Amino acid sequence: MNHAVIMAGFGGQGILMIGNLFAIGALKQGLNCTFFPSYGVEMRGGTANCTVTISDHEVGSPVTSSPNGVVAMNEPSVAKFAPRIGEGGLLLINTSMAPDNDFSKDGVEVIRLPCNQIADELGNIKLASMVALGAYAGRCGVVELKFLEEALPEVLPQKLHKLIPSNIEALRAGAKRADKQD
Amino acid sequence: MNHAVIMAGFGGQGILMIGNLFAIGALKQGLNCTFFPSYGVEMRGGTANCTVTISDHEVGSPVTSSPNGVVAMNEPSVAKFAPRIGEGGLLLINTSMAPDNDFSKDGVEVIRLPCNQIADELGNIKLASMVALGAYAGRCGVVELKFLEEALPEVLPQKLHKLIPSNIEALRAGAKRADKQD
Amino acid sequence: MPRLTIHEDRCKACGLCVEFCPKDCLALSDKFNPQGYHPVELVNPDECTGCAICAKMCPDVVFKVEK
Amino acid sequence: MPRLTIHEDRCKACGLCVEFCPKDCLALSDKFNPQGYHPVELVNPDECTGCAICAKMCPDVVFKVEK
Amino acid sequence: MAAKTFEKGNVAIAKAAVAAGCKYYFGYPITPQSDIPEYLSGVLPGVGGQFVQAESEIAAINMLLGAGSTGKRAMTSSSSPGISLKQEGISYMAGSEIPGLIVNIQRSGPGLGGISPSQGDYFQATRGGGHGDYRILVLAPATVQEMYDLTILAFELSDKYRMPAMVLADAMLGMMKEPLEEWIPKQAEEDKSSWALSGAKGRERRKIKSLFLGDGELAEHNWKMLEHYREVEAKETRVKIEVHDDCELAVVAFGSAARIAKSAVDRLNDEGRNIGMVRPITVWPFPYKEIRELAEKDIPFLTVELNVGQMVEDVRLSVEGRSKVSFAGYPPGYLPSPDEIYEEITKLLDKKD
Amino acid sequence: MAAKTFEKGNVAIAKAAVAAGCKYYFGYPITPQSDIPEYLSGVLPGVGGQFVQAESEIAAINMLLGAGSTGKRAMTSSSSPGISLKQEGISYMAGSEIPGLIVNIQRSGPGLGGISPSQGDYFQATRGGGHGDYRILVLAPATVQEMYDLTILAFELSDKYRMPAMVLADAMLGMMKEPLEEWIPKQAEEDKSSWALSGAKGRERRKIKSLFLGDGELAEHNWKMLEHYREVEAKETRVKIEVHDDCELAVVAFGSAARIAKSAVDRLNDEGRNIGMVRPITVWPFPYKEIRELAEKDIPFLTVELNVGQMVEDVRLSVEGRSKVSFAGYPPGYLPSPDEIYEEITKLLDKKD
Amino acid sequence: MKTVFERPQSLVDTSFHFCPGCHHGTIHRLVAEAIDEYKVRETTIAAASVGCSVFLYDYFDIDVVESPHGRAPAVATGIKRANPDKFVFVYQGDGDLAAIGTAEIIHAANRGENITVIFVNNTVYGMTGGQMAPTTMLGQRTTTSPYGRDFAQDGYPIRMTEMLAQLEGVGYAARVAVDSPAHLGKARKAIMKAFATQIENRGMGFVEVLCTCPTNWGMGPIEANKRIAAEMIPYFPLGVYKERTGSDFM
Amino acid sequence: MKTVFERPQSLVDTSFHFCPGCHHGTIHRLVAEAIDEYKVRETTIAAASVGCSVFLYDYFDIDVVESPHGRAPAVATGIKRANPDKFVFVYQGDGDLAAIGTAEIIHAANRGENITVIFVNNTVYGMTGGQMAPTTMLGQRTTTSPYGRDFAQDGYPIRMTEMLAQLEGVGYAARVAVDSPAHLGKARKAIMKAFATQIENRGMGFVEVLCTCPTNWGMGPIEANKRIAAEMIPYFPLGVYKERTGSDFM
Ligand SMILES: Cc1ncc(C[n+]2csc(CCOP(=O)(O)OP(=O)(O)O)c2C)c(N)n1
Ligand SMILES: Cc1ncc(C[n+]2csc(CCOP(=O)(O)OP(=O)(O)O)c2C)c(N)n1
Ligand code: SF4
Ligand code: SF4
Ligand code: SF4
Ligand code: SF4
Ligand code: SF4
Ligand code: SF4
Ligand SMILES: [Mg+2]
Ligand SMILES: [Mg+2]
Repeated sequence: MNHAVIMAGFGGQGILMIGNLFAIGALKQGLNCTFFPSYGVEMRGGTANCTVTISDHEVGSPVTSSPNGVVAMNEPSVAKFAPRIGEGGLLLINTSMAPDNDFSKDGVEVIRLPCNQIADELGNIKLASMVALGAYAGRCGVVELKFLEEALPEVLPQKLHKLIPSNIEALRAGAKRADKQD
Repeated sequence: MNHAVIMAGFGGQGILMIGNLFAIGALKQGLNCTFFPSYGVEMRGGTANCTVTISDHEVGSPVTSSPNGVVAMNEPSVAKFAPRIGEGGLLLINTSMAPDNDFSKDGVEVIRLPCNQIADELGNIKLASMVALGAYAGRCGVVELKFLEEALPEVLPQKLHKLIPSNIEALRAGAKRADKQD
Repeated sequence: MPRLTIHEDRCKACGLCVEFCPKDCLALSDKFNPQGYHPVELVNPDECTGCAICAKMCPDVVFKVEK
Repeated sequence: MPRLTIHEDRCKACGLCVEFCPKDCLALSDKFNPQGYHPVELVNPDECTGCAICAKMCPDVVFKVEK
Repeated sequence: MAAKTFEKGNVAIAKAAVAAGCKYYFGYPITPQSDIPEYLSGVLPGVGGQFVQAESEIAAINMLLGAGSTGKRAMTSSSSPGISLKQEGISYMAGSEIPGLIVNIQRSGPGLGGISPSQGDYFQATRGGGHGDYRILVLAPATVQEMYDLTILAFELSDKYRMPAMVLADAMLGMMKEPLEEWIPKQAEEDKSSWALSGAKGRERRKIKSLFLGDGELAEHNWKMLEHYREVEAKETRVKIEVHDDCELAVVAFGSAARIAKSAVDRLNDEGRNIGMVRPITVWPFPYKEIRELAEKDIPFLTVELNVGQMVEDVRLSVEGRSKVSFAGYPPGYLPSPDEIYEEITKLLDKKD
Repeated sequence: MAAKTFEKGNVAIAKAAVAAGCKYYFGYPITPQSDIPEYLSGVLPGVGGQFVQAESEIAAINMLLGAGSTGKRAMTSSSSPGISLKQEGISYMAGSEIPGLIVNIQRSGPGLGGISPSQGDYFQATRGGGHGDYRILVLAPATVQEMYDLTILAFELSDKYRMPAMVLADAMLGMMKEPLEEWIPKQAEEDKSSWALSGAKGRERRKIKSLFLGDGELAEHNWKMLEHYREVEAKETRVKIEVHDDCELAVVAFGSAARIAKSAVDRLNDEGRNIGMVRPITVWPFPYKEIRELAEKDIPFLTVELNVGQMVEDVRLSVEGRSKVSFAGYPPGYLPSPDEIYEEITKLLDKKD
Repeated sequence: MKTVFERPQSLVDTSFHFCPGCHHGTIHRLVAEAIDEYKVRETTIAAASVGCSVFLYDYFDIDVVESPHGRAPAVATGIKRANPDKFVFVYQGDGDLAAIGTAEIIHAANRGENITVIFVNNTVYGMTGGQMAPTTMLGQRTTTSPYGRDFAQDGYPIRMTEMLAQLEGVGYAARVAVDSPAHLGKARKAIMKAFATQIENRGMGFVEVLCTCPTNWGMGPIEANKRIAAEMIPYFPLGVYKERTGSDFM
Repeated sequence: MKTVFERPQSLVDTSFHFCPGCHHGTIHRLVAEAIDEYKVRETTIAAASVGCSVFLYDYFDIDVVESPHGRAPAVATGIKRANPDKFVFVYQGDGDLAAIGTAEIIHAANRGENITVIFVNNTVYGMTGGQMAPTTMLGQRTTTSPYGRDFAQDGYPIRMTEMLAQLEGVGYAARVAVDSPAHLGKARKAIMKAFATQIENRGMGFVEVLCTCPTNWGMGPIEANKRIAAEMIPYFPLGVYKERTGSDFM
């Protein structure tokens, strides 16, 4: 098993955080894992992305030109990364930030979720990325939700630890909503 | 035939000039020739030397660790270069500047000539190096004196051309004195 | 009345124009532009004098001002 | 009387000591040293005050001065 | 044994330096290695060390030369264009026999190129991008753990042989996170009191230099260095060889290319083929002998590099016609997937079959 | 045809530059090449050119980059340590496809080394001392006449292929005097109006750069450059081969080493042996094919270099085991006599016999 | 109706990659206005530098060559010496000009190269993620001065305009800011003067522009903009440091 | 009998390779006297530079490391940062310090490196055969300014002491000469002060010494010595440009 997912969005949407969380969750589940952030000029203009690669073998390349999945938190991320998804892949589109996007590709499953709205409903719009991650993780099944929850204390800075419960809630809400989609 | 000679002395003794003259004389005689001056740090502290290599073939290395001859215009030059002379070689020592030198080496012929004194007798102490060259050239026979004389206008700067006759005189005086030595 | 043309897609919502408009004519809108920012809009067109301070302060050359 | 020690072998005949000696005690000799220079010599020992100006001006640390 | 943390490759290098007792860092920012100075600027002051942000890469390598001449463990790090600027200094350090660590987190070239991963500086690192006959130790990690382990080894070898050492990684290894297990080397630091500058107290003064103007002196110095290099080649060559009997083809790759290639090789072996893998860990000294021995068994090679063909020359120099050497190159701005390398190998096997 | 003059190698290069229409010189003093800037500082102002003494070698190579980007023939020159400092700039010029001449009058290394002749920068010149995958044209003269001829050729090839060119000589060739016949190239200068910067008048603006950040853009650029290099290899490799039937051994040497070796070879042939001589005139592109063809005739080789072994790798890469390759190296600070090389060859022949 | 303000012609109609509120955009626009004003678009060759302004060639409708980090003044020297009839400018950040490129700017200035230099001082290495620059303020925290810049360790922030103004080869030297309409006006004027200096062959025209880097200062754009007047100008005083009239040249 | 003058102890008893009348010898002696005076021979590590003074390690009885051309201030920074208890000095020529090494000296000064710098300005590249330096006087003919240095082409000679004295990191800066007994006395004092500056941890101590190069000036030693007062001092005024007392540090 080798699963590579690109997570992408505007800076400030918590992209690198959910990437890290997914990675450490995978480790907790006993899998091998690498995390590769975007860096340098790529980050100017306020976008961010990262690649998380999970494997039950040693991980080869931590970057990929044809990911198994993409978590696209905004319109430009769909445009940039979705076409690269390989056969049998999974795409999550945050429709709150890409309302009119109608991307589709043969062999690629698309989850459309208004993550900001769901987060807002949960009382904190900043949880949108957690909703997205929950949805993605729930649907693709590579990392179990419970390991993501377990990993939260390592990823969130100390001062945000009081928000762990609401983050768990967001992960679960995402997973549930994604599940209901089809 | 391949003949390499090192000419050495204090700066200001005209070493590079007689080296050049010997080289261009050789060319005029139809031989191949290279001239290699000392340069850089070697020249600090007021010493100068050059290597002239003459051949009837293409010239290989323009520098040598075992010259066929050495023209040593002062004491340090004898010390530095004379021991390197190969079998059958020729050494000219300017005894005016190395009065007590008693260098000798098997298979090396040594001419001892008070060049400054001879030049002084000719009326211009600056001609000492010409005396030395005349002596060396005359004795080793690789380049005929007449070609050296022919080459003088090319080597002396224009403003010294009026001194060509006295330079010729010095070359000849050197050759003559060297001839008389044995 | 001066005419202000706002190239919304270029706006990065830095707020400098809003801050420096002497007539408080500008504000950031609620919508998103394709770059993901809330672009500026002219909320007080009647007050606008066409002084072009907004245009000069804008790092992203979002405005054209005519009068 | 001051004592001037001249390390002749080190002298390069630049003449600075000669030039600056306030008492004109020094001159370049006719002989050669091993470096090929005419080393300086004390020609006027009686005039020498041991002021050490020669020593200080000499770039080659040729002198030792005692008094 | 410490628990594993999830760490960036660059940070692993920085942590390893601290673990190795390196107290002095001199460097100039450049992507994708800036995590190293950033981490050390926070940590070194607390351990009585010094973090100096130099005005340029040239200044940095010369600060390293200065600190190294006093026997102190010290380092610099940069990325490709910055490493080019250090070449004169590296040549001086090599010529003056001054130890010190230089980290190159390679990015794309030539010129400004880009900031994506690359192995385009292999020649520069192993052949001497600077002037004159010299070599430096070059270690090529392939995992975040090796970024740590080989950094410590580089310090140790550098001190032991009094020559500069380089950790040659790239943007992929520098920027990625993987689990890391930290450890502290037990071995005491090499005693440098016999040569390091410390003030000429109670002993003859010392000169550390590379200028030799006496007759034949420099030639002798160069021969001495060469002999030294031969010793290092004999003792310190490191390579990971996974080649079994009747191997059909061996892939040779180092660093990040080796990671990607390994996935392809594993897949082929899972499918029942017998593909070997040779990963030089030291690229200078290069495992010429080891590869030659495989070539003598008539094993063909495929060299995989993130460039248009550099290490493949060393493979060909090892093999010298004994078996076939093929090459698959991926210049920067594009990273091959294991699948592409899988295809490449399959093509070769098909041709053979 | 002009009469021959007795000229220094360095001056021959400077005169050739003027003859080739090079009007712009940028450089920094260093022994043993300072005759070049000294000569040109006197001459260029008189031909409407510019002589700029840069504050450093780095500034000089970048001035060359600037002038070259506008399509003007221009040059810089230096010697080993100074050439190391130019490596970043050379990598940029190569990556940006900017022509220009770089002269390296090699001296002894590594480090400050010395000012005597050396061939220690062969790797640096031919493998790219800078970062990334690139090559530059490298011409290796062996006589003062060739210092002149190959300088002109270097300008022409540099313009033609839009890549930097280097004349790789050394202190021996630079400081010695030999007869020189000057000539003026007839060929018109390459038309550069299709790419050079001249102000965006009546056309699209132009960008000369080496930064390529688009997906796969840089990889494509690197492949394009590689293709270009393959073309140069096919068309511009130059080598002087003097090998006769039943040749017992061929000596391979370039530049000054070739001169010294040639005397030894001549002597042996005079004595009735059959020794061949192979002198690469371009060392990049290297005459791999030509040497391989000789190797296929089972001719053994002796590579002679003024270093501890650099070009010999290219010889071995040409031969790839087809015949035996031996090496005689003479690091700087000491120049071998033809006699020593004679002995070396004789030893090899004896072993063979 | 009259156009009071519009995009300068020599500024390509595309969006900048700069972060929100970054003054680089403003400074680009002012330079483009000067190109338009002096009608030099078709004779200009610029030497781009390495920093957040590296994509200069995408924004100006002119010929551009890319320089290695810090070396733009040398590249520009090469261009100008070989093409004295062209208009040549460089645009450099503070890391580029005041750190790695120190020797190149000082000697281009000292030789009196007839080029125009736009020096953008934002007290950090913007492009590489906010490391300390030679111009970083005392106490300022950056990614490589995590405890704040400390004099004893890192020295004081360097004032390049003052240093360069001393050199005879510099015809015009000024420090300006673009943080307020008033400062903007002066900045515009200074850039125009630096252009005129080259056109009139009076040596190097040099303008230092104090610039925000909201991203690496960890501030919002408005707060960053305020920092210019609050912290930077007191240490880096604005003004014209040198203006040579024709006659005192040489 | 009392010794009024003798060879300083830390100066090795051997002859210099310098040309006749070259001031390098005098300056070496003054530095050796300072080493003796402050009793730092056994704690000194010097960074030699490349120029006619490259053989410094043969003349001083101290530990020395050789630096690449121009980089001695960086090498010294590395030494001093790793060994704050050692006394560290550099000795650089004008080509070394004011041309290729411009960035290194300016930034070592700006960081306030606690080292001592002896800067020997002889208006030429001595070692390489007399090429033009940034300090070459207007009109001076050198091997690379055969028609004399011309402002329009090469700029004015650069004044390093003035430039460096401005930087906060410099504790002491002076320009001296050794062409007369009176100047010599002041030169000696300045070098002593530059030593003291380091010992008292007050930042960089910098002394520029105007120096002859009879060989490359094409002059006899006496004539060369006279040129210092006649031509150099008027353009390079002698004096103490900066002397920081303990209290105004920081
Ligand atoms: C030789 C070299 N060293 C380092 C770098 C990395 N680098 C790119 S931009 C930059 C500094 C940018 O800072 P500045 O010049 O202040 O420009 P800003 O981005 O702040 O506008 C650095 C260090 C490089 N490209 N080349
Ligand atoms: C990188 C490099 N460039 C050039 C040189 C050649 N070089 C040696 S010394 C020197 C300049 C010497 O001049 P200066 O520093 O003024 O010292 P001086 O000899 O006049 O005392 C130069 C250019 C070198 N050794 N290394
Ligand atoms: S033109 Fe002036 S008044 Fe109108 S919006 Fe802009 S700043 Fe405000
Ligand atoms: S200044 Fe420009 S970018 Fe900023 S908010 Fe106003 S229009 Fe938008
Ligand atoms: S000590 Fe004074 S008086 Fe005596 S020789 Fe020297 S300078 Fe003249
Ligand atoms: S100053 Fe010194 S070197 Fe010069 S002449 Fe006098 S003793 Fe000799
Ligand atoms: S990083 Fe700073 S300087 Fe660069 S674009 Fe962003 S705000 Fe501007
Ligand atoms: S060349 Fe000049 S600086 Fe060098 S030793 Fe001779 S006189 Fe002194
Ligand atoms: Mg900046
Ligand atoms: Mg000098």
